[in-house]
Amino acid sequence: MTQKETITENKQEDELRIGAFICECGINIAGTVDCHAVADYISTMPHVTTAVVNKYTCSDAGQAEIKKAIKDMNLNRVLVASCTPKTHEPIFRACVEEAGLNPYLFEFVNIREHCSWIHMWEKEDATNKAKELVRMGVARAALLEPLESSEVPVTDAALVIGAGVTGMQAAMDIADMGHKVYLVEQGPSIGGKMAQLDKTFPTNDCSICILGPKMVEVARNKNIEIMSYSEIVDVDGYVGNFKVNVKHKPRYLDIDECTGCGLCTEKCPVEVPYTEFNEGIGTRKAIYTPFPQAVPLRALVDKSICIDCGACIKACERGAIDMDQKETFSELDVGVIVVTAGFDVYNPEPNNEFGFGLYDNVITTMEFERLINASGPTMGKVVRPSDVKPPKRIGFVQCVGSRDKNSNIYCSSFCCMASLKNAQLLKEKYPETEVYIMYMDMRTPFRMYEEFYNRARDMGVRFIRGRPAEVTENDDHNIIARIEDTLTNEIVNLELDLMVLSVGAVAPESTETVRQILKVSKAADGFMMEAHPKLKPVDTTLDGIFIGGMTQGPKDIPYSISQGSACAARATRFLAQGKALTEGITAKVDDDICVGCGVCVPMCPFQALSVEDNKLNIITALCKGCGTCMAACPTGALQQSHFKNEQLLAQVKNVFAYGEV
Amino acid sequence: MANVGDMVVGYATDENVRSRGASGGLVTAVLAAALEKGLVENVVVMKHINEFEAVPIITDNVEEVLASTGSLHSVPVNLAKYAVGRKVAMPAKPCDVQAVIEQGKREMIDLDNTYIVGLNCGGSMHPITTKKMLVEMYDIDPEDVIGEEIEKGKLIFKTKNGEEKAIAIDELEEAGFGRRESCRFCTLKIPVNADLACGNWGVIGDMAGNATFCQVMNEKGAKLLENAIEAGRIEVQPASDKAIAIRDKVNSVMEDLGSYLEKEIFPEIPDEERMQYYMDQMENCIDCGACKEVCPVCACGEDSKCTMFHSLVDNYKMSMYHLVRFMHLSDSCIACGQCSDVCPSDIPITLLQSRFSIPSQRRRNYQPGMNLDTPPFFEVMLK
Amino acid sequence: MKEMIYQTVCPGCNIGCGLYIRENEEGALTVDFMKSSSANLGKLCRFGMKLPHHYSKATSMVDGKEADIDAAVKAASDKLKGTRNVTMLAVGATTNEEHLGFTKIADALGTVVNTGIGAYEEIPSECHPSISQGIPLDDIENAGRIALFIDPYVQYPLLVRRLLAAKKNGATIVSLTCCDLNLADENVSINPADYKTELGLDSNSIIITDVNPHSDAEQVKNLLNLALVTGSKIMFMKPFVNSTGVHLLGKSAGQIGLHDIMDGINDGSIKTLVTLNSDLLELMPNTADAAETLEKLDDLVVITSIDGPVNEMATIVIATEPLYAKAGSFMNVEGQVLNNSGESTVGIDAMSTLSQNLGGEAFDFQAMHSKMMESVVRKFTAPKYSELECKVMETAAPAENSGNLISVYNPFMWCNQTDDNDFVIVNMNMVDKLGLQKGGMISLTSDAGSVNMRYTVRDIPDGLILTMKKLPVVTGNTTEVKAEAV
Amino acid sequence: MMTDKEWTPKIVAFCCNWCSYGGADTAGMGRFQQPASTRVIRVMCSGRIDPLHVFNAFLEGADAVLVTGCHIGDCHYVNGNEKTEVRYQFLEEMLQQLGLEPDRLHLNWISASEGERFANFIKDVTAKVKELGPSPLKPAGVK
Repeated sequence: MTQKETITENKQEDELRIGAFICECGINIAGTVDCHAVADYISTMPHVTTAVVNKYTCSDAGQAEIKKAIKDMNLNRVLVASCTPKTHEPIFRACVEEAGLNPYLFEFVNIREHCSWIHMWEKEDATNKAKELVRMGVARAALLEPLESSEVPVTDAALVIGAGVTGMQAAMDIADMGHKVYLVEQGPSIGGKMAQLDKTFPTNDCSICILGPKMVEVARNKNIEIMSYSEIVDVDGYVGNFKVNVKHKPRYLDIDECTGCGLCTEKCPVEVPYTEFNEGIGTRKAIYTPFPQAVPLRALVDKSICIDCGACIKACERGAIDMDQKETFSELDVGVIVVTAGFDVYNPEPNNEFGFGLYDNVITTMEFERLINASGPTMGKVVRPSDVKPPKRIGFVQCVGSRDKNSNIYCSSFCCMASLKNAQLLKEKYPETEVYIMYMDMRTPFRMYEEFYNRARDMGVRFIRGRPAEVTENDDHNIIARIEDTLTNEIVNLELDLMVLSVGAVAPESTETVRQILKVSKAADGFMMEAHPKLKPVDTTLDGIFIGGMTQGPKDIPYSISQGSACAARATRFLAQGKALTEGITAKVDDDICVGCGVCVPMCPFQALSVEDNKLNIITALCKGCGTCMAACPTGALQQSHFKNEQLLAQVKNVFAYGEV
Repeated sequence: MANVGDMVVGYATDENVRSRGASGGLVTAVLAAALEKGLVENVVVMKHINEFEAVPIITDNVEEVLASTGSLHSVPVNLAKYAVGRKVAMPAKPCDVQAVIEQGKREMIDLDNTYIVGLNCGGSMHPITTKKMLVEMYDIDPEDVIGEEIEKGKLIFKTKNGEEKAIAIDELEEAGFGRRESCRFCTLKIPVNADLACGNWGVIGDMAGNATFCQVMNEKGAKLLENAIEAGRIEVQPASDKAIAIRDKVNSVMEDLGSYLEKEIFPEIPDEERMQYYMDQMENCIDCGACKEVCPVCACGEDSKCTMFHSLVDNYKMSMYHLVRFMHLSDSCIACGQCSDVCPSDIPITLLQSRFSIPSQRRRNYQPGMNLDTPPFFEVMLK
Repeated sequence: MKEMIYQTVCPGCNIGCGLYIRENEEGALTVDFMKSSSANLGKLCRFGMKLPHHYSKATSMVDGKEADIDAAVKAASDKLKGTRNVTMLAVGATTNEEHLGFTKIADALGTVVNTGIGAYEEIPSECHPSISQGIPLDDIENAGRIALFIDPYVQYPLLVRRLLAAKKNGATIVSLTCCDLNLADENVSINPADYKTELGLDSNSIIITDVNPHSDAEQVKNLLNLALVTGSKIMFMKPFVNSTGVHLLGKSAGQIGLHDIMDGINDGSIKTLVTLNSDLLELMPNTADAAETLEKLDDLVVITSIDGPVNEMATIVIATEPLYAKAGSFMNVEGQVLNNSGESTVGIDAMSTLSQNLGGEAFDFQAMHSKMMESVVRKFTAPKYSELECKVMETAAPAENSGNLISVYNPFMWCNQTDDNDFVIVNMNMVDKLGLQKGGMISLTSDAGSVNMRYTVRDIPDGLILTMKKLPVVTGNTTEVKAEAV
Repeated sequence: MMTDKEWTPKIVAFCCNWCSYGGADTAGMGRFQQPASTRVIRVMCSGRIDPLHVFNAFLEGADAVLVTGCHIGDCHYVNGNEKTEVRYQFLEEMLQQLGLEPDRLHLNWISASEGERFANFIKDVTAKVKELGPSPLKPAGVK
């Protein structure tokens, strides 16, 4: 007869035994709340095995009492009513864990900050409230479930996207710590924007002279594999286990055979302005090496202009050229990803800001850098575009594309210093030149920067506080800038031979693709978003993905390099440990209830959810346990462990009772 | 060649289908052709049981499609749920289409592979109300009815002995009969959200009663129509400007009436009386769950948030189940009236739900079930 | 397999709600609405909506081992052949046709089919038709005054809308149930002796009550008398889908009720029991007691479509097709004959074989159906209230409520089907008195044992506890229990 | 028994772990005195707060319910609070249509440093709800 058994109430397989520890916190709590009354009240609740009052529950003695009670009374849930979980939850979780209890079977009730300290003059009310708070806690404790944080193995390799100075730094640091690095660069050479610059502030070192050796060092590092002229196509997976698909664009020559000797370039009959590196000043051939210090120093063919004459093929002694080369792909397995994808300079042309695009003698900082650069197209001779004559009056306009509601609201941070540097270089090279800087505010924080500013003043650079309201050109192609000097309230009509727009930084379209592939979030300014502006400046909300340098927002070289190193340090934590811990409090789905409607999927900011075959798939390693998806789930199949609906509703229900407490 | 935007008038080529089906049997023929030519694996049709009862069946049999019933105004079933998980072609009232699209948003129906032949709808009636109405208003034995039709605001019944009797719908509704409440305030009369929008509005001259007006709403519609023409199942000709104008006219009259009735059906309730109003309306709920089961836009299974946290043991002043449902459906309720139909306590759930969902939807300029571009929950994109 | 769609009737009570059962390719069942069904307009109650859970498929068994249906019929024939004193029970949970078939077996065994409602025995047979068949459901909506002796919300939920409609049409509803009813205009508690004077009933009134295997005959008589003296109409609801059919089809003479059957088994006068879709473990208030009693039988032959608990105790189980798939008809409380669209005759054919093996008639579905049409439909062509034909009866006072725990019978309870009814109902005074904790448990102890239950608070008379679920502490319609906080 | 004492409403406050719960802590550390009306329920992110929880709080007897989280832009889970805001709008519209007084439901962003703001918020709501009296949804007998 089975019938007889089934009618007797089924016994709970594991009887709940809750131990409640009420902390007096000296008089912090006990001065207001009658802790013994709370303990007495709560001991009448179902499943409460013991309810005791401690002077200081968090003290060694208090913790020892908890541990002893767990062992002696076989407690399987522990509740502490004391201060705030924000500071003390880790302590008590560790305490119960030491006594052999799963740390998630611990429940914390705040009767100090949330009770005794805020109802100091209403002792009766405070005591009643404390009773209720503990009652809510007991109800929740009864429904707690043990949880495990899980570990995932980490592939011992890193991917660094973008080989500018930040990416190079990150790659070298990771490599020097003994880990494999794939350094992927979309251009034909590593080096980034810094390779284009002439000198660097505030020391006026030659940019390529300090960068060049670093580039060679990167190339020589055995742990770094450079993938130049390559792009990220797809990234799948999660911390420790990313699968990356990299596209290698064809250079139309065998990179192992090419020596970068330049014979092919000499023979090539096609010549076009060199926009990629020289900002359109000077020319390059259809087959060319990016620049003399390029790493790798290899040629590449610009198929879009090549006329297939075959001159280069004949010229190449090593037979390296292969006009039928196709793009290839690599599949990389990496544990962490560092994104240092850089920036673009602001383009004032679409709106012809300050006459840019209308008048030849209005140029950008980047063009100026190439003009004044000794290895640039003019061999460092500053000439103006209209007549290739040396300009005698040069003006710099600050904040072009920065701090402007019509373009970008943010400050690009490096442009003040860049113009100061360029002004100084002019004054050094051509002391007779009149140099003006037209500005809103000069921003010169950090070591030696303000001094650098003062030096420029001392050298005779003239500062006008104001930006041109109107820019015109006269018959000599001189630029007439009409400015109100807001310090003197005078309207000045400044005649310049050359005007340099100090353009700011913007997030480039090419990094937007990378951002979307990685699903890193974007800040309002268009740059990639860090996990926390102060505490996690190079982390992203996605575990195992880090951002550094200009990718995260405008900054100068020292700051960028620091971030490169910071990324390396943050990323290497995972590589060095060989494992990543995932959050214990995560989303769980009940497959029997889930219908696969997909409403939750777009809720997750961490891309942890997807629907496959009408069922929800959760990548636990990506889940941060915020719980937003559960609130959206119409079926209730999705639950957040440790904050399950039942657990939260148990608290809600126990706010209320029949009769007084 | 059929193109998106085409408006044609057509009928089935098969004599039998033409005479059996309503308005020239075009819809039946299009569905049959879709099945025949392998455009779909199954067709959802209403299997005729009697004048007041038909049951939705899913069939791969062309004969069954051809034998299916035409439009029955007194069989108010929503077909969306029957299309879940299958590749079907189906006839659909505007609210059927809305529900199908809402199910599509919830990944329950693969809309790329579901072909929807929309039917104009001026409203439907509850079969039992209709029977009662026949006895009380028409003096006709329900058993004698062999057909019905709505024309020029009148509801016409045909009997076995060839008689016809017409009464104005206004008059019927005044007497408490006529269309279901949710149909009265509905303003989606032409299924512009379907692949094809078919109906007899705009069929004029000697074609009247023997052909169907059909508008191609999208590529799938074009495919459906073309397929039926190629299969030799239908013949079509372009609709005349006059026909198009008449169709628009009928539609706008119906829409206006719906908007007018909405004001009548939803009188303002003062703030301080509303809570009591809702409590009174829901106090007879017996927790059967039929309103959820029948709901054509709800994609949940038997266990869902509305049921899991609702318990008979609670003695709440309002039902947790209904509150969660009101909330969950406030973006997606299409006011099809199914829940009111099946409520064993005659709670006008559709009306209650609409008091929440209509303002919410209007405020966001959103109508559920119109296209896939708008999300299932406002939660995500409609910010 | 293609999806099958069956037009059928809900087995939850004798309102006879029409519905569709859809059986998909994998055999999973869903309920669909049949809006043209006049008894319910396609609407269903909680039980109706949960029918897929109710339809568990039975397996034929012989002596505890699985067998095919032919073997089971053969075994049953062997067991029953020549056996004297066979008692047969069919409460009305299957079709008219199967019931008639079962009656043929009874004929062959020289006995009658008991329908289990003991109250019938004590009431003059001329009253039986009026107890069996109620009034047309539409008529409820036009009554002037309605006296309710049942809780429609819990017991017969599809009456709720009828009562609400009546109210809308101006009726006054008086509830004499133990729970305050939302829809009642008056919730009263009146001594049966004062019904006549206090209730204000007349010929435009309807008394709605129910009769079931546990009903107190005196109360039935009282209410019949009340109807007779006031001219009010009376409607007896019943818990089984074909209660009306079996009472109109069967012979009332010589019938005994469920309790008599159990007594008979206990005192050894009944040794062999044959049941048709009637599970005594589910039907009796205390399952454990019932099981103990049934153990005493020599032979228990169960013919059923449901995989009920009694099947495990049976000597032989003859498993028939599920109710919705059967060819056959039912008669609902208003006397409407409702047909299944199913065409299966497995059950009838099995019974025919059994009857034949026992020396009785062979028959087929068509024969039984025609017989049903002749004997029933001819008399009751359309639902119509038949006036009471009996005289006012002598009555004793109905048995006093002997206990404080009251079972509110409902479809889930009759089928012992799980529902969200795992709690008892008390009032606020009891909560205060016992010091019950919100969300906590109440402990109930009777002679039959002890149980801890969740509870909810409603407006009910002081001291009472209601249960809508079968509890192991229950011994009858009411049980004296000791209640305490846990 | 507190029969002759002034009635104090019961308010259920859902607080996110990172900001508003911290705000409540800070209120305590600053000893910003408040009426003993509020019971805080901690969730990791305001995005976890389901309308279901709010309904349940009202049906159980809450005189007011507070939904609180980090300021927009400060969410520790990128944008959980933005989703809270959208859900809240629906919830607010619904409860208003239901006839519940608007003062019984509040959404507020409170950072972990805004202790005084938290305390003032509790004071304000408590005062408003005191004027309204017990919630019409409060079940009989519930304290």
